[in-house]
This record gives sequence, C-alpha cells and structure tokens, in this order.
Amino acid sequence: MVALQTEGLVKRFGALLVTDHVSLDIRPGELHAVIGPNGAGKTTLINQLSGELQPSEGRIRLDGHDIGALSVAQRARAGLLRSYQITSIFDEFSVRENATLATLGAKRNAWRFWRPMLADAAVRSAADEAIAAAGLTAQADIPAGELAYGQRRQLELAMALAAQPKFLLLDEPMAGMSVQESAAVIALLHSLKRRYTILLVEHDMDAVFSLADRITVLVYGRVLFTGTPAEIRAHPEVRAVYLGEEAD
Amino acid sequence: ATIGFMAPLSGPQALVGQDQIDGFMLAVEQFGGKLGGQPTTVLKEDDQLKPEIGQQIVRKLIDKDKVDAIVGLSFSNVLMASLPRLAESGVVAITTNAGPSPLAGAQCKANVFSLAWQNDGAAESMGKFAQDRGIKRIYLMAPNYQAGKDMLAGFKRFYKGEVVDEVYTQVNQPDYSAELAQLQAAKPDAVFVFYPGGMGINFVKQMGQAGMTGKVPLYSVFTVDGTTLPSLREAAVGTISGAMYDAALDTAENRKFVAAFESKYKRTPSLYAATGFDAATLLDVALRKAGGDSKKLAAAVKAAGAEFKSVRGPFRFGKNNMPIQDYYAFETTRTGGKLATRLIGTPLAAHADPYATQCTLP
Amino acid sequence: MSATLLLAQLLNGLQYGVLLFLLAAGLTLVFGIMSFVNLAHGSLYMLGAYAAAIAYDATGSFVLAILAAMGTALLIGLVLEVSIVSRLYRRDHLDHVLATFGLVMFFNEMVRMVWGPQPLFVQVPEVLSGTVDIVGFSYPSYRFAIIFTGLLVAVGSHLLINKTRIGMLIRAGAQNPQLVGALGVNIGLLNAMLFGVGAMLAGLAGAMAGPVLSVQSGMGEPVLITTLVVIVIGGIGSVSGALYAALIVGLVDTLGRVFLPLLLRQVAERSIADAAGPALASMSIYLLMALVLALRPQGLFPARRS
Amino acid sequence: MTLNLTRPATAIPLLLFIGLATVPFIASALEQPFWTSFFARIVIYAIAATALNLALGYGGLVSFGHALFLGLGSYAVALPAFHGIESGWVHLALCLVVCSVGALVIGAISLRTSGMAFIMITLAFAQMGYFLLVSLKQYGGDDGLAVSTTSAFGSVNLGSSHVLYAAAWAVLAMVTWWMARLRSAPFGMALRGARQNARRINAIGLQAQKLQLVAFIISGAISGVAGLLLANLNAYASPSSMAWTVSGELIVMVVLGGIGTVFGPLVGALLFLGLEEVLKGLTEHWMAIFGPLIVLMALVGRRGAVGLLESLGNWKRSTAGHAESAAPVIADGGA
Amino acid sequence: MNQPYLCVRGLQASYGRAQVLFDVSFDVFPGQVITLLGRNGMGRSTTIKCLFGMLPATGGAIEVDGLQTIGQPSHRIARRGLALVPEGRQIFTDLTVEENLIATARPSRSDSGTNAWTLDRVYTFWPRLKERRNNLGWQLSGGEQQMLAIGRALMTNPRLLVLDEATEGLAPVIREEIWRTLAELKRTGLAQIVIDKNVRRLLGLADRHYVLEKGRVVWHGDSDALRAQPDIVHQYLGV
Ligand SMILES: Nc1ncnc2c1ncn2[C@@H]1O[C@H](COP(=O)(O)OP(=O)(O)OP(=O)(O)O)[C@@H](O)[C@H]1O
Ligand SMILES: Nc1ncnc2c1ncn2[C@@H]1O[C@H](COP(=O)(O)OP(=O)(O)OP(=O)(O)O)[C@@H](O)[C@H]1O
Ligand SMILES: [Mg+2]
Ligand SMILES: [Mg+2]
Repeated sequence: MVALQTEGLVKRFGALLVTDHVSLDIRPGELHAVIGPNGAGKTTLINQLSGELQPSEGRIRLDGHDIGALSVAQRARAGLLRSYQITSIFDEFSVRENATLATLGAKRNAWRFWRPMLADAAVRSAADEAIAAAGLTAQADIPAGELAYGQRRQLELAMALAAQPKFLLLDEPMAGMSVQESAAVIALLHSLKRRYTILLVEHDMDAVFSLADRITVLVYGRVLFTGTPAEIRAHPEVRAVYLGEEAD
Repeated sequence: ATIGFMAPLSGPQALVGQDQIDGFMLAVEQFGGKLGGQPTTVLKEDDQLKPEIGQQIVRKLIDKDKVDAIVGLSFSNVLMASLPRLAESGVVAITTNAGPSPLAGAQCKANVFSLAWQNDGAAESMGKFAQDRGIKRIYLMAPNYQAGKDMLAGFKRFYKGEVVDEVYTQVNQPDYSAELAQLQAAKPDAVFVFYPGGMGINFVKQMGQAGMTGKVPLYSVFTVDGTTLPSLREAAVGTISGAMYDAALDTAENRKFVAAFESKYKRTPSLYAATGFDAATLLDVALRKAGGDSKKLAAAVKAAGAEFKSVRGPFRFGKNNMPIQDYYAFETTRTGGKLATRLIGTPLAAHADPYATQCTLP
Repeated sequence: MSATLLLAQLLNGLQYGVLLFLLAAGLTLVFGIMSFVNLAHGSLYMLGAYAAAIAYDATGSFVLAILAAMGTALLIGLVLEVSIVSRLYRRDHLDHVLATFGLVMFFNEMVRMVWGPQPLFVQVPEVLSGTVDIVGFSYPSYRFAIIFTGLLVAVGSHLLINKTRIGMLIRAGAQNPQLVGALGVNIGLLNAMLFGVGAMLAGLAGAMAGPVLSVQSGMGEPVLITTLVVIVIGGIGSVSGALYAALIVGLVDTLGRVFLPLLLRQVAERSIADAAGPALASMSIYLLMALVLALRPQGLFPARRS
Repeated sequence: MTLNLTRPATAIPLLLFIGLATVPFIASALEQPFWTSFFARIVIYAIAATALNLALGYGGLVSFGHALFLGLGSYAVALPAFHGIESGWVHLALCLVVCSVGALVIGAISLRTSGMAFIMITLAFAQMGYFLLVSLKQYGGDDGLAVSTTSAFGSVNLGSSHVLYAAAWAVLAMVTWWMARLRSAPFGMALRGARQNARRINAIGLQAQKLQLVAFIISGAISGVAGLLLANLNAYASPSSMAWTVSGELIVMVVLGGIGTVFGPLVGALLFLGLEEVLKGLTEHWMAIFGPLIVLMALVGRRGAVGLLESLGNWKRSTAGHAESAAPVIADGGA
Repeated sequence: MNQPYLCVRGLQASYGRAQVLFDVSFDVFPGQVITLLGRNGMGRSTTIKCLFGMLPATGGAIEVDGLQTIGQPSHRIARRGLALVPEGRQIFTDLTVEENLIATARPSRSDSGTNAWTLDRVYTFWPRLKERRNNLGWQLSGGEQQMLAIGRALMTNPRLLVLDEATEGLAPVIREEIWRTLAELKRTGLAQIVIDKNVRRLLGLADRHYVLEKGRVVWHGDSDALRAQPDIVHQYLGV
C-alpha cells in the first residue's frame, strides 16, 4: 500500500535535466525526507507533486489515483498540501486570517458573500489549532507583514496545517528558524507524524535524522539512495556529496 | 438678460469654441454690454466636447442660472445629447457651429435654431462647385463619424461626376501618409476632404510634404479656415474651401466686423467668430422684439433671422430653423509675401437644406 | 494594387512604427525597468514639440530645435523625477497613474494658457523638404529622416540597457532599491538619470513629429495610448521588443487602414463595407493586442524572463 | 469590517451618505433642481467606482475598460427605448445579461494575463466596443442616441429626477453596504488574498482565477446598472461614455478616494466631480489647479482620502509601543 | 588596534508604532568577528537594517571608521566598507548570475589588495555558480541563491562583512564550505558580523558574542565566557 507514488518522473528546463527518472514510494503515515545538495531538484520535485510544475515525463499517484491531470487547487482539496521554501503568506492579513483562509480551501466554502469569515466557529477553531500548533498564538492578531523572518516561516507551516491535509509536502520548514523554534517544529512534526503522511525537504540534519522514517538522497536530480537514517549516515557516497562531517 | 454660452474651450477643438465666444463678446461689447437694450451677463461654459458634460451644463444653465437663451452648443454630438433637455425646457437655443441632419429634419424643434449652417450645406456647395468646374473624377475623404458621412453625402448630392473612391479615416488620426499614397496612386482630377481642426492641419501639411498640393487640386470644407490657416501657412496655398463666410467677404457689415475683431484680438476672424458675432446681433434684435417675455423669444428669434444684418450677407431661417443663406467658394493665395483668401464664386445662393421637408414645424 | 504602391505603404507603416518607437523606447525604459507608470510621457512629448517649434522659429536651425526639445524634456523630466516621481517609486502603480494623470491635466492646461489653443506652425527643414522618387512614386524625404533617427535610438538604448553596467544596476534597482543602496550604489541618482533619458527620448519624438503633425495642447494623449499598446505587445521593459512591436503596430495600422475597406468591398456590399471597414481598421491594433496578449500574456518579445 | 463610528474614516463617509440623502429636499426647497441632477450624476459615478473597486481594490484587477460596462448599461436603455420598449424591467434584465456576459467573456480572456498586460487588454476590449458603437450609423453613431422613453418600473419611472436620485442613492447604499460586508466575508478575503499572492491561494485549494473572474463579472454588472441610471439621468446614451478617458477617470476616482476601502469610491467620486465643478466656477483654467491637486493627493495619501482619514484616526492612539519586558540584568561575562 | 571600526551605542528603532530595538550597543574592531545571538524576532535583522541605514534609527549612535552614519544614505555607509548578505537571500531575480555579481561590484582598495575578490575567485569558490552563470536569478535553487548572495557581497571587497543567516538552506557540505570561508576571510583580516543559529560553529569562529533579547543586548562576552555559561545559551537561545 502506497500513499504517494512517482514513476519515472522527469523534468527538463531546456537542456537542463532537473528531475531524472525519479521513482518514489511513500507509505501511508510515513515521514519521508528528501535530502540532497543545493540544486539537486528537491523543490522542483515538490513543485511537480503539488502541481505547480508539469513533469516532462512520468506518473504521480495519490492513493493509487493518477493525479497528473489535476490542478494545484484540486490536489490541495484532495488533501495534498505544501509549504514553500521561499515564504509566501498574505502580508496584509493577520496571522489568524492567514490560517483561516487556508482552512477555507479545504472546506470549499469560499463562496460566501455576506457573513464574516471569522464568524464561522468551525473554520476559525481549526485555524486557531494550527496557529497554536505552530506556536504563533501570541502573534495571532499581528499583520503577517510585521512578523520576523522566523515567525513567517512558522506561519508558513501553520497555513499548511490549517488546510487539514492528508499529505504534507514541506519544503525546508525550519529554514531561518533559530534552534529553539526548530526544536519546537521538530516536536510538532513528531506529534503530527502518524496522523499525516509527510514528505520533508530539509537541510537541518538534526531534524531529518530525528524525524524521518526513510530518507531519499537526490543528486543532480537522480535518486542516489533511499534508506533509513542509519543507512544514510553510513552511506559513504552520501557523506561525500552531502553530509560531510555533520553525519556524526 | 442672461445668456449661457457653451462651447469647447479645452481640448483639440478649443480654438473653434474660443472664436465663437470672442465674436459674441465683441458684439455684446459694441452694444455697450446690452442686448435688446437690457444689461446682459454672459456665462461661458466649457463642454470639453463631451456630450455628457455638455448635457450637464445645459441643465445647469436652464435650471440653476435660468438663462434666457443658450448660444454656441458646441458640436453635433454635444448638441444632440442636450436636445431632449432643450426641447422640454423651451429655452431658446442658438447653435453657432452645428446643424445636424436629424435636427434639420424629423427632430426639428421650435426653440432650437442653427445660426451657422445645416451640416451638409458647405459640402453641397463644394459638390456644386466641383461640378461647375467640370471636375470629372473626384476622390473623397473624411473622418469616420457622423459629420464626416453627412459631408460626403452632401457633396455627392450636387456632384454628378465619377467618385473614384470614398475614404473614411479614423477620428483624430494623426498620420495620413497611407491615405495620401492611395490618393496619389488613384490619380483623380481633384480631392475633396472634410478635416476639421488638428486633423485638417495634419492632412494639408502632409499632402504638401508629399509634394501633391500643386498636382491634385484640394477642395475642402471646415479644413482650411481662419482657425487653421495660421498653423498651415504656405501649405494651404492653392487650396479651395467652401463656406458661408470668410473674412475676405466684401460687405459693409463684414468690413466693420473684421476691422473691430482684428483690432481687439490681433487676429483675423474665422467663420466661427462670425457666427458668434451674428448670434449676438440676432439676439439683440430678437430680445427687443420679445420685450422681455421669454415665451415670445423663440418666435422673435425666428422673425429676427430675416431682419438682422449678418456679416455673411443675406440670411433667414427656414421652417426647420436652419439657415437659408449663400455658400461661397474661397481660394487661399499668396499675394506679395502674405497669405490671403479670395472669393472665387458663389456656387449656392439662398440655399436651403434638403431635410426641411421632414420637419413638422409650421 | 500596384507593387510600388504596396512598397510605399510598407514604407509608411515602417515610418509610423518608428515614430511610435521613439515614444515607446522612453516609456518602456521607465515602465519596464523602474516599473513606473508614466502617463505624463505624452506631455513630455508635447513639451518637446513646443520647445522645438519655438526654437526653430527663433533660430531657424532644425538641429538646434531638436537639441532644444531634448534639453527641455530632459530638464523637465529631471525636475519631475526629483520633486514627484522619486517619491512614488516604492508605491503602488495606481499611485503613479494618479499622479501622472494630474500632471497631464496640468501640462495641457499650462500649454494652452501660455501658447493658446492655436496649434503652432513647424516647417519641414529646407534640406528635407523635398521628396524622394521611388520608382515613379514621390515619398517625403523628411520621413526617411524620421526612420533613420528611430533606428539610431533603437541601437543606442538597447546597448545602454543590456550591455552596460548601468543597465544592470537599473534593473537590479527596479527590483530591490534598498538592497542596491546597501551594496553601495546611489540608486536615487541612477533612477533620476534613467527617467531623464526617457523624458529626453519623448522630447526627441515630439521634435521629430512637429513638422508632420499639428503641435497643440493635448497632442500627447492619443499617441500615448497607442504607445502603451506597443510596449505591451512588445513585452514590457524590452527595448528591442518595443522596436519590433512598434513596427508591427505601424504596419498593421497602416495596411489595415488601407486594405481592410478594400477587402471588405470584395465580400460585402459597398455601403456596409464603407461603414464596417474604417471601424475595423481603427480596431485593428486593439484586436492585435488582445490577440497577442491572449496567446502570449508576456508579450511577443519579453524582456528577459520567459 | 466592523463599523466603528468613532473612526473618522467611517463616521465622515456615513455622514456623507446621510447628507446625500437630503440633497433633493434641499434642492427643491431652494428651487434649484439642478443640484439634484448634479448630485445624481455623482452618486451614479460613485456606484460605478464602487463596482470598479470590487475588481480593482479587492481583486487587484486594474481594469482600464470599465467604461465599457457603463456604456453598455446606458445603451441597454437607449436601444430598447429606440424600439419603443419602455419597461424598466426589460432594460434592467438586458443590462444585467449583456454586462455579465460581456464581463464573463472579457474577464475569461483578460485573466490569462496580469499586470500591465491586463490593464491594456481590458482597454482594448473597451476601445473595440467604442468603435463598434461609433460605426453604428442607424443608432446615431458617435452622435449618440436620445432615450425617447425612460425606464418605467411599473408606476415608478426613472424619468423624474427625484425618483432617479432616490433609486441611485438606494443602489449606492446597498452596494456600499455589501462591499463592507464582503470585505471580511470568505469570498472577499479569498479575493483579497488572490490579489496579494495568487499562487498561495491556489496552493490552499481555492482557485484564484475563478474568484477574480466572478468578481469581475459582478463588478461589470453593477457598473452596467450605473450606466442604466446614467442613461435615464441624461435621457441620452453616447459612445463617449465608453471612451478610455472615462475608464481612466473611474480609476482615478477609486484611487483618489482610497483603493480597496469601503467608502473610498464614494469619496473619490465626490472629490473628483465636486472639485471639478467648484474649480470650473473659479476659472476657465481649472485644470491647471485640479491637476496639481491630484498630484498632491497622490503624494500625501497612501490610501487616498479615506487613507488620510484613517491615519487621522490613528495618530491619537499611537506611540503605545512594546513598553513591556522589564530590562533583564546585563551580566557581563567577558574575561 | 584600539580604535573600533564599527561602534554602536544605545541603538533604538521602531517599525511604525512598534518599537523593536530598545538598547543595542556593540563594537567591531578591525579584523574582528562578532555575532548577534538571539531567538527569532529579537531584533537582530533590525539591528542590521539600522546599520545600513535601511531603517532609520530613532535613537543611539552608530560610528563607522570614526564617522557618524546615522541619517546617512545607505550607499554612503556601504562605500565606507560595509557589505551585506541579507536574510532570505534577496538576489536580483531578473539579472543573470554573472550580472548579479558584477552589477554592484567594487574593486578592492589597496590595503586589502593582495587577495581581492574577483569574478574568477568567486567562480572557483562556487563552481555551481559558474555552471549557472547565464541563468536568471529566479531560476536558481534556494541554496544557489544563497551562494550568489554571499558572492555578491564579497565582490564589493568590503572591510566589514555582515551575514544574516547566511548558511540557511544550504546543504551541510556547503555549510561547511561557508564556515571554512568565513574562517579564511577572518584570517585575511576581514571583520565580520555573523548572525546564525549554529552556536557551536559561531563559538569556533567569533571573538565576541552579543545576545539580544527583545531588542536589548542582555549579555556579551567572548567564546570562552559563553562556553562557561551554558545557562545563558539555554535561557536566551534555548539550546
Ligand atoms: N524555471 C527554471 N528554469 C531553469 N532552471 C531551473 C528552474 N527552476 C530550477 N532550475 C534549476 O534546477 C535545479 C534544481 O532546483 P531546485 O530548486 O529544485 O533545487 P533544490 O534541490 O530545491 O535546491 P535547494 O536545496 O538549494 O533549494 C537548480 O540548479 C536550478 O538552477
Ligand atoms: N517590517 C516590519 N514591520 C513591523 N514589525 C516588524 C517588521 N519586521 C520585523 N518586525 C518585528 O520586529 C521584531 C524583530 O524582527 P527581526 O527581523 O529583527 O528579528 P530577528 O532577530 O532578525 O529574527 P529572525 O531570526 O526571525 O530574523 C519582530 O518581533 C518582528 O515582529
Ligand atoms: Mg529548494
Ligand atoms: Mg532576522
């Protein structure tokens, strides 16, 4: 049984081969990390899974259904949510409004023209949960534009959660967070682990090693190796091209 | 008496509006600030050549300022937009620039007069003139809007020769090189155009630069006139234009008017200045007749039409309140160093427009 | 439709296109690179034309007239930049629209107050007043001068943007002025310079147009719209794009004006054709734009990213 | 958005509304019917501006062609009237259908683009509509078309300037109120979100384009209604009401008043048309004053006149800052 | 030398009505490396913004090379020898990689002339950038953008390099590279202000540490002192 599956995924930018026949099987409830040198094609991979980029070749299946034809929004409603490496939130809205908006998508009820969004208790509480989970409760009413960089990253994550996904694509959620915040996020992800299936792209090895059930290493768009954290640590090539001394 | 004067005072046609006002004010001044013996205030309004603005102004003049008469009324489209209000209010309106065919025909109004012309008039005279001159093959050009179409229709009404081609260009088109090339290739005996204001300046200039002015005789209406000549200068030499007035007219009233106008405004009066001036003279007579009774004014104006001394020569209103007047042909020449226009014919005398028959007024 | 006539019409299209390009170049620089929407570009064009007309009248030298036009436009451009525009760069595009809309009103009215509604007279310089004979067809030599000037500007501005370090800095500054400053570049000066150049080009266009068109208040607005059409078709911010687009628009407009009515007469009866032809012709460039944008939203020759 | 009456940005416009309601009574008391029609025009433009604000301010769709809908709306009165149909219901139905469908088509195509391209493509469609009407000789071409019979809704006929004014005012009030609600309603939030970051809106499962298209259609339809009222006010429909300058003026009104704000468009229309009238009274060269005033407005007002009012309200409760967090002791561990 | 190259005293700053910096003071001596530590949102980046005149300081004093810089335009300050690697990369997305590097480049002044930063040197340092030299900035991967941002700063041949979260989003091996570079740069006498979350690395690199809490410097001292007081690290950095 596989939650998300890619089959011979290929993405070219002109001559540049960024995703090179990538085949992944991600099991339900698994937290699967994708690591690899900068420019290995991790974000590009996520963009293809989320539907923002069309693969040049290959298949993507969610719970066995081919989702290649679905739009970003449709995939999101199917429960496939993502966070961005380069933060993208609604600066004019408060943290709470950001999260609430995110829940709307999942609940499909944006077509309301009269009653205030925040007046909808169900939606709102869902959003507040996500905010709390991401540790932003204190800032709930601050305009997102006024958050510090790290806080913006936290909101980025909160929005992904607020949409109540089945499957999370997280592109470097800890980037730019201080040790404390990342520790918090690691804890959070631990608590989420079995509930959602998660694909995590992260350069923070403490996070990856402590969280991941399995890890896939991408190099120049090709899958170098997939295995448990222990195997990865031990893998000489991975150490050479990616981990360096941090392995130990 | 209170008179509202509405004309385009900004935008490309501002010059036309300015001349009308200057002409009108000159006359009022000559009457010592009085019209029909009554002290007169004139409210100048700029319609910006926008029907909606004009419409708003007409409302204001009627409802707020309670004027006795509205003069000017800008171009056909602005006039037509205001027509419903004018008709319903019954206030006397005297247009000094427009005479659209609907107003001359089915939609004629007892209280709306054109002191300028029925739009086709000048064109008809040029058609007649070209016909008399024995022009065999003519080439017609005008902007692609109502007035343009009326003009060419008017021309063809009296011209029986061959129309090589009939070209409608975009309104306010700046560049005519393409059309000129076509024209050059068609090799007609002459070309007739209607290009008011800036369009005319562009067209005539560019025709000159294409080296065609001498080769293909240019007949026009509202194109080479008192307003555009200063900007055209040399380029206009040799062109022939049809109109009911030009400063060159040699009548007693006109000589007086031209002298006064030139001394006051340091420029030669155009036909628009003339209509403006006439409007005041007409009102002077009419107001005196009506004796302060605004009900009577419309009738008074109609009667006065035949009595007042117009600078353009013989004049009276037809049953549709459109002018019955002479249309002349003028040629722009260079005598000595300076440009001059001279009268070279009167193709249509005491000419009445063809739409009068559709007008139900007595 | 003889071949020579066709040739002449192509020349006309080319010439009109080049005239459009003179305006588009400045506008696309300022808009595409500093992302400032400058509706007053048409006013600078008008002021250039007036400056040229007056200088020409006074000195009798067309060269001096052109220099005067460019100088005036540059000066006014700089004044505007320092006093108004520079305060608006970081603002929303619509604030730009608002401000420059006000400027347009102001300049048009000023010109009318100073020189009156009477269009100014500008003569074609003696040397260029003749016509060139191309296979039994006389074509105004002044129009060739316009074409030449336009192509000159095309090459010059292309080099400035894409080949010089200034060009890079300007593009960088467009995106993140604060940071460019923090990296040691006086971005304010840079923007002022570019805006000035844009204004200068508008002035040049005005000067060149003077002898052909009527120089009067409000002459800038109609041509401004066409210019905007050009720069979006060409792809905003790309000078070369502006050139190609200007030529395309010039040709489409010219040929459309001439041939559409003729074509329609083949298919429809005369009266209908005469009504529809010109209407279609005046729509042609807008149709073209709608078509282009619907198929290639980023324009035909977008600046860099594609 | 919650209407907090102590905020000048809310209180003053509300007063304006009430003031506008009284205009006809004052006008007829002073026997100056002109003022009724004058303010009627302002109210009608305020409606159009508000409609534009939905697309422009909330949706970030800079439509440079909204005059098209104004024009379509007025011809939806003039054409039936020309053919002897005077039922207002027919006029209204025609207006709504034509404008919605028009907006649907134009929007669907235009929304493929964004930014400047969007501005220009909307302009293109408006221009095409304009030239089309100009070339329709049988309907008066550019001379326009007189409205022989004004819209009659049963016994209510918009021919009377008072009835018209009442209608216009009511429409404006309703639309404005709705905009106030919409601002914080799900659709409004999603729409405003799409303006800030369309990519993200899609990523959370909402379709930015669909939201914007719907907004554009509604906006077009409301503008159409404004056009319908305008035609009745002027008893006239003219292509010139579709000219690009009108579209431009609508944008200026919105920005002048305060883009994306609830009352901005009303304030903008008042400022724009009101000032114009006042200045015209002063001098024939009114544009030489009006222009600089607009420039000034652009320089000082971040979010237009309403923005100014807001900041006016803000400076009172300012400088509170984060006064909390008693300074921790500085422990210098330097060797 | 005893004369600090950069000297900040009692710095205060606010965003609109919200004051963010209350009392920030620190020195950077020529060739010295200091760090600003603290949790997210404590005001480190804000401090940097004030340093470069990108955010007006509402109080306090900043002296660069003995000259007051508060109120000066950014480019003046930068030309006194400061270079910034901003947080979140902020490379010029519409310029090619190479253009990014040369656009704002400045030749090294004689005193640090020996190993000046040139295009070639940056390329040899990050071959990946050389491969992408003609790609536009927005086409780069997150990490490539980060390298580019650092390269861009070095190309101005600064005397004080300011790095705000410069190792963020970089692969461990590359991060190692960067740490090594910084160490190397330090050896060449380039002063640095480093903001990063990796305290272990910073302890190795920096001479002096300043801990920010809610816009105030609440602790400062050298690496040994910091090692000696794990509670400080724990209290303010939560490690
Ligand atoms: N639109 C594009 N056009 C051309 N090249 C691209 C494009 N997008 C990405 N690339 C290239 O594809 C490669 C992979 O990019 P991607 O963002 O997926 O890397 P990544 O694995 O996420 O790296 P990082 O960990 O640094 O974020 C990079 O070399 C990048 O330059
Ligand atoms: N543009 C802004 N407007 C208003 N407040 C802001 C703005 N930027 C930052 N802040 C606030 O200032 C405080 C400090 O922000 P700053 O970016 O300096 O934090 P930081 O120490 O750099 O944290 P991080 O590691 O997240 O970058 C934060 O509480 C943040 O909310
Ligand atoms: Mg990435
Ligand atoms: Mg920071």
